[in-house]
Amino acid sequence: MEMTIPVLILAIPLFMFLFLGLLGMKMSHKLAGTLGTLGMGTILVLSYYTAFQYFFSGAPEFINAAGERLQYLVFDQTWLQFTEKLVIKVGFFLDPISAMMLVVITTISFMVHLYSMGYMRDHHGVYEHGFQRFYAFLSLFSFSMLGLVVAPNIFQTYIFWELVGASSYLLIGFYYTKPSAVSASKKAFIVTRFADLGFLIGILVLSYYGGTFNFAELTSAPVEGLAGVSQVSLGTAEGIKAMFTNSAAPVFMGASVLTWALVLIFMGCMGKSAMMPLHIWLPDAMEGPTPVSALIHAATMVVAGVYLVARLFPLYLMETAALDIITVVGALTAFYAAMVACVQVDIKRVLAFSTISQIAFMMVSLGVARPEFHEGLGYMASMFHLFTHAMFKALLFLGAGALIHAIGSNDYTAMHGLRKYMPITHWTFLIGCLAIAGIIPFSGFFSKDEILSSCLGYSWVAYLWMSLVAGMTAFYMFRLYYLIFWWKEHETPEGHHAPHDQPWTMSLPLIFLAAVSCVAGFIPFGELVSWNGHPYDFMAHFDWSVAAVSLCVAVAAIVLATVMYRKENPLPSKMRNALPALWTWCYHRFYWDELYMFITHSIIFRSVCRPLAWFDRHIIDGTMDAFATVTNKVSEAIKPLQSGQIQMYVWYYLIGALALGVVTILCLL
Amino acid sequence: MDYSQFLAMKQEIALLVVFLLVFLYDTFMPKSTQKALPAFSIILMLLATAAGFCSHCLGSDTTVVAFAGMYETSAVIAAIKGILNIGVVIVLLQSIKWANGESMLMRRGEFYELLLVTLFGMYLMISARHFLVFIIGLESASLPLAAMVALDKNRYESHEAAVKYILTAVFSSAVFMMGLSFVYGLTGSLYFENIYFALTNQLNMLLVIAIAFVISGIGFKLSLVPFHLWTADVYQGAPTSVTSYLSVISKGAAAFAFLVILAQVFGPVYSKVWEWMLYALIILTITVGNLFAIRQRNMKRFLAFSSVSQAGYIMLGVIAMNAMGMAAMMYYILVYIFSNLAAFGVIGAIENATGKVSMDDYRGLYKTNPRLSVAMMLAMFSLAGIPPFAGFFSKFFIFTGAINQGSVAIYVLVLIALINTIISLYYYLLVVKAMFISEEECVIGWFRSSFSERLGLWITVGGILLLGLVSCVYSSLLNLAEVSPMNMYFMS
Amino acid sequence: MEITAVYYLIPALIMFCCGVYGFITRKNMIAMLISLELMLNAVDINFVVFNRFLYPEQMEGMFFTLFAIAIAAAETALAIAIIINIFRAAKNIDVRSLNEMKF
Amino acid sequence: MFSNILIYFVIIPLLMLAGTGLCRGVRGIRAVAVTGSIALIALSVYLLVDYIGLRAAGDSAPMLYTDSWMWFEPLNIHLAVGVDGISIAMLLLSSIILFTGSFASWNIPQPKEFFLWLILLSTGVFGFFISIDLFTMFMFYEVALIPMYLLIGVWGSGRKNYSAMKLTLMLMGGSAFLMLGLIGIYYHSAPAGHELTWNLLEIAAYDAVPHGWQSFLFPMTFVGFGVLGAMFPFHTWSPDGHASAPTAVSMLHAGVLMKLGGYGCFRVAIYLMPWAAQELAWIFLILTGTSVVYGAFCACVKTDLKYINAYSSVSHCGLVLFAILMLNTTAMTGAIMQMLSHGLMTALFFALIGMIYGRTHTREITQMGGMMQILPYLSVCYVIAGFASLGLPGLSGFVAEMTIFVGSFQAGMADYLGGEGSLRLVFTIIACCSIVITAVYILRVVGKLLLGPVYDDHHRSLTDATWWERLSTATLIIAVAAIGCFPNFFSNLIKTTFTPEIFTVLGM
Repeated sequence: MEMTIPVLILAIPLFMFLFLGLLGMKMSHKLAGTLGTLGMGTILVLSYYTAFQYFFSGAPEFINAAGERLQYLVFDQTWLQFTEKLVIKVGFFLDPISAMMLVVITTISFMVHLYSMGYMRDHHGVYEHGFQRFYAFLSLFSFSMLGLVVAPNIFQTYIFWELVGASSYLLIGFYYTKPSAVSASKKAFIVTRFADLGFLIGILVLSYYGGTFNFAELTSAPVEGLAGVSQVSLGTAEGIKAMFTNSAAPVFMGASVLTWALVLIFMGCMGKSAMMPLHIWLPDAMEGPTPVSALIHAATMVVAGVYLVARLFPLYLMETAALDIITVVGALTAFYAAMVACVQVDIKRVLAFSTISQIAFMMVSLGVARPEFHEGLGYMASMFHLFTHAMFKALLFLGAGALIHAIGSNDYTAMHGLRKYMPITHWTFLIGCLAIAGIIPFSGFFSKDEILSSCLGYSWVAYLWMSLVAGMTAFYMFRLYYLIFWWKEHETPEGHHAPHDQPWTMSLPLIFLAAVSCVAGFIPFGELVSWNGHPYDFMAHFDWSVAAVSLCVAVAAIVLATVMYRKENPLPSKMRNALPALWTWCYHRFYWDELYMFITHSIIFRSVCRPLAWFDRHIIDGTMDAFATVTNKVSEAIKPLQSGQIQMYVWYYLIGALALGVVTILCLL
Repeated sequence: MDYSQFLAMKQEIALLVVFLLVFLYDTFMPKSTQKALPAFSIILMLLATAAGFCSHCLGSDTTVVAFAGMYETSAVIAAIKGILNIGVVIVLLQSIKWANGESMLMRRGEFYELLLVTLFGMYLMISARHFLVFIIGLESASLPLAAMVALDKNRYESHEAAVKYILTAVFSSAVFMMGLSFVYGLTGSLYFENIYFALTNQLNMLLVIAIAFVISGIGFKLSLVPFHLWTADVYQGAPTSVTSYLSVISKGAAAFAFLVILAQVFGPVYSKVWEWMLYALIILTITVGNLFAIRQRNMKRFLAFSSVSQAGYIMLGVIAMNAMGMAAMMYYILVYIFSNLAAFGVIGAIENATGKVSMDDYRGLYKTNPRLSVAMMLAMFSLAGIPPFAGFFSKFFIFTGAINQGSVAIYVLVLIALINTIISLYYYLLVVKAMFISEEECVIGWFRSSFSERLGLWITVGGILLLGLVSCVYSSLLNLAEVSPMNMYFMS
Repeated sequence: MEITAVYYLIPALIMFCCGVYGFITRKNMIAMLISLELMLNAVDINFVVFNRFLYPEQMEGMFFTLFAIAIAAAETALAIAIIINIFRAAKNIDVRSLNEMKF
Repeated sequence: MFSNILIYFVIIPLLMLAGTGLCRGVRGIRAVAVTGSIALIALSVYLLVDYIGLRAAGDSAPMLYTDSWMWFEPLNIHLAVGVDGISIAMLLLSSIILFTGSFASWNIPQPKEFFLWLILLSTGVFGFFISIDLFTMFMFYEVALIPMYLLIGVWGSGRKNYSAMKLTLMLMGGSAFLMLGLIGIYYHSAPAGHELTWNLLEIAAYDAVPHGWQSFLFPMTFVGFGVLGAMFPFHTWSPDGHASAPTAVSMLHAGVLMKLGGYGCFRVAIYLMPWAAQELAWIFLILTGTSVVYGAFCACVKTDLKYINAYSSVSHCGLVLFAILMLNTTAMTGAIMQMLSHGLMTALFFALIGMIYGRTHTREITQMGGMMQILPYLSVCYVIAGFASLGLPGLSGFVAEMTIFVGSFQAGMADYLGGEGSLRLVFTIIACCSIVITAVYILRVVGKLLLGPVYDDHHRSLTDATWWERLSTATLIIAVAAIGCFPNFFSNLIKTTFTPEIFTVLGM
């Protein structure tokens, strides 16, 4: 494959970032926005082309005679050499999941670029302050995210991992004059930074034992005769595991070092993908502009954790303990987030928790995937869900953005009954809700069902648990839907225009994404993506009984939501009064933020930093100052020696001379 | 008697000639020409110094022992005398304005005559190889100084300083001579050489006491702690020119004489007796000198304590007991002469112009008298041992020389000395701070110092800048030291 | 009873100590000078005695003593002169009043 | 003598000194400073290119351009010069920072005196980096230290007298230990029968310092240089000193002078006494590892911008010394890269703080806010500096830190698996934690100072950066980004130092 297009895919957004960042203020808003969107459009085309080439060209570097998809290193360039073996190379790695991610990222990103042209201006058409900056940051984000998914080695992943974190920071804090946005961006960065610490240590451990950063050398075996081409291979992963077990210290604190490494890397994923207990940044991240939430905090960046686990999946298979941890963390997070989502008032928060919950689905799906069950269906399901979720969640967020744009508030209490005023938004939002609820034939149905099937293969507890969560998902989404669009008639506050649908730049992405959500379920995903590149017809693994059950659960949940929220009625408050404690805990998100506040503020800040700073100023510095003070004190104390009296001088003289002699004599004796 | 022996005393004789000419000029020339006396004596001293250097260059200052071994001269000794001569020339140059001032009208000549006599005494101290000659040198180096200290008749402090000086000096020489009498009793001779050989297999309590007394006697001249207590008062009370003379020339001569006596007389008991005494004295001297210097506000008193602590550093060259140490010590003395005289030059210039000697009066001096301040700053930096000024090199070499001795104890000693440099840096910086950083209005207005003062400062500042960077000074001193007859005594 | 060196040395030592004591305790500067003379004379005696009893073959001690006496005389003369100056300036010769300069 | 290119690194500053001394007006002085520093940058770039060419041509001597002129013959003291990749990196850094520092002090009062001292300081710095003779090295080292006193004392702010004195005394205190260490090394520099020498290369080649002496001299020299490298617990001069220093001085001091510490620790302590470096590393590992997190924690609660940055320097410079002690190529390369990176970004920080302070007359972050709206240029620069500091990829901090972590981890694991204790490993992990704490304090400042609503309405009338300020900061940002984007160039440059000879010397 030619190098030009992959290079352009990375270079264009970087260039757009620098160009818009440095010169954006000199150009008009419209020009900057158009340029940014056009740039993104180009990347979109290039990425689609690349993905198409990868999946369908049938070139020998992409697919072998047995129809197995291969991994292809398009290029790599040494960026920083640590040692002989440990080299960071910047490169472009094509395999099923990176090709899929290219599509996802560029699609959503382009939609968001387009959408923002309409969103980032007020009703009079005046662009927001910093519009150019917004596009520059979007380009930076796209660059980082693309770099992340095509990384051929784990260190490049880490590099771009940090960069997406930074662009997320910049975008969450886009409204930097708002203190809440500032603190939300800070929180997001620091929480993910903390997680990245684990990731970094994990990389260090893995690379020390494994002796390489390259994914191809960690999880795949090279294909004979084709440079840069490799195929996922459990043998290689076993070889890596052997390097761990053969070392002098294969076990650390009761777990194998490989498990430690993988869990530490997963810690990084937990941070980025907002798994409990590192999820707290994501709801706050909704302070950013809504397109940003759609792009970064729903569709792309937050699934980076899932993506990374998928990338290292053969290694995780070596240590099922690590996979179990992933399953448990995912399952707990999914349930927790669904609970919380049921009571939130802010529509973006509901969507945020729903995102957390859905990403947890993907994590669980990876955690339960085993090659021996349905050919690793969980892996494919996870990726499939990643794909469909990206589409419908972006749709939901963009829809929410349209609502917020129209109403000027995030709160559903300010909305109600908007279905007549904003039909396009209404219908697309409904499609999104149906997709996420898992109603046939929308895309979510297929992907979620496969996740549940693979859970069933793992254990029936996991299956039941996740089915419950799936039901809750349908419930809270429709609660949201009804509260926004139904409940009661909309009341426009005095002096405001009645809400209306958005300009085409905003509608087009909604419609497009809604369309995708309708049909994406029929993509033969198993043919394209599987853990070892071996294609299979996933419908063959489709468990209709599972599907029927989950469909029933979803429908029941929707019915319940309809009953409770379609029309204004006292049922919700009755429910709330029936379980006040549960409601309060859910409403306050189980007090995770307060707990973190307590740990960071009271413990780290007040009990570590402050005392340390005090210690530094008073003890360490005090000691240094004490040298000076003591010297001065001594100087003052021996002042009487120089009394000005000759006789005293002579007396000291004599004592000195005698002492000199006497002490020497004593020493000699 | 072989009168040709006197030829060995070329430098002493030259000095005597200078003395006589100055004396004759002072006595017999008409009053109108008296103002030229300072210039006259400076020219004569310059000639004497130049003659010394010429004889060095002609290679005629080989080692000569004259007067039945009572007197010795060698290239090193000629060099140290030359160094002292240079110092004296600068002192004289800086004192012209003061000497030609109102108060000195009647006593101008006395200053020069007394000064030359003390210098002669110092020559004898350095060259003596017999204690009688030494004591004559010592006394003629110290007694006239008392008169010089008292020269400023109108200031009470001057008298008080003189009394303090003469009484303590006589006391110390009594103790010194007591020690000598013990040595004489133990060894039966006052020749250095004889005592040296007599001591090679002798060690008793009396000897230790005797050595302690002898050290205290010379320590007094060098102002080693605890024999230093006169220093500050006398430096403060004496006229500034006398103080500067006292602080550099007298100290330099005593330091060298000390080395001679310790090496050539008490060498055999070095490691047993006086090495440890010197350790104690050095530590005490440097530390106490520094501690006192911190609090001083009077510039002269401040420099007195600074010179006390500098004496401790000079002693590091003695304790090394090797050629490197000796060379480093001589180099240190030379650099110290230049640095300290630069400081005294500034103090003298300011005192002559305004009568102010307090550090508080120096605040903001840079704004009114930038050149003087820069000269003072360079002097302070040099004294503190900051590169690229000469003081850095002299400190570095004296430490290098000391460590050449090789024992672990010397490392500890040098470490203590080095830590003390921090304290000394502190108080030297206080002066710099007062002049440069203080934002107050300066009480000393702008003034133009006299030509001689400026010339003196230029010379000293030039020395501070060049003595270190130009390596031949130290190198030639070390070369001299390595071939000096003293090496024989270092070997032990 | 034979008179040995010790019989001279002990009084000399006592004399020296008296001198020191006197120097340290007297207020009057002239008295201090006298004490100094005592100390110097004690030294002289030591030299003479050592020479006479221990090393009679040479005269070094004797000559040293002669010079020491001369030096002592010079010191006294100089000291007296300065003390007179002080007296003129301060109208007393109490050594303890000489503490203008201290610390 | 003048045929050696290196000597011009001292001659140009000396000419600048003379030029500044002769100039009458402020314009002339600026012209001298700018011309001189551009000449220095040009010289170091030329040297860099030439050096790489020579290395590429296969010259594998430990140092290139070596030359030696006898100075004090009896003591065998030479004016010996020579450079390797590390020194060249440092020379480049110094000249860039001198250049930007000159712009940062465009409107300083008493410009003549200021630039005289500043240039004297840089003379010391350049001399230090080109010297390979312990004596001249030490001399230049002290030459670089003492101008700080007056620069802070006269042009500083706040408790300047106290800080200037404290800084000078502590640094000179360090150099007191250093002097003893150097003299000690000299006396054990050569095996019996050879002439004692001050020349680094010769001493390293002899490797004759007895082990017993190494265990005494190594701490002496390491602490001596470590004080300047802000090693815990000898770092306390740094916050006060930086807080009081004028902008350019903070830049030069944190940017270059503190590097003398790390450079010296490597060049003298470890290079000459490899045995002790192995044996005694644990003491200093604990101290420097502590510095890393300690400085970061302290920075989290400070409210004075310069204090925050000073503590951050403690943390970052701690990482330099920490990595040097790992005694493996990767970590050491990382250490030098961190020196470069920290030098540039901290200079940028101090420049920005100075510019903000010059406008608002406060450095308290509680007294400011919303600067992004008022001073967008400076604020964006500050954010970039902050990102560099917290290790964002693409800027210099990241590559340096990652090299250090990878290298340290290798060393730590080698120790751990080799059964030699897990100290290195534990402290590596602890040091890694600093990336989180750094993020905390950097974002805290960014949040309070730059973002949010405007705190003080008086600040609204402030004007953004002038052209010289823009030039100064932009130069630094470009340099920071250059290292961050093309790290392998610098890494390879530094690695050229680790020729096979040095490995045998270090016993690695």
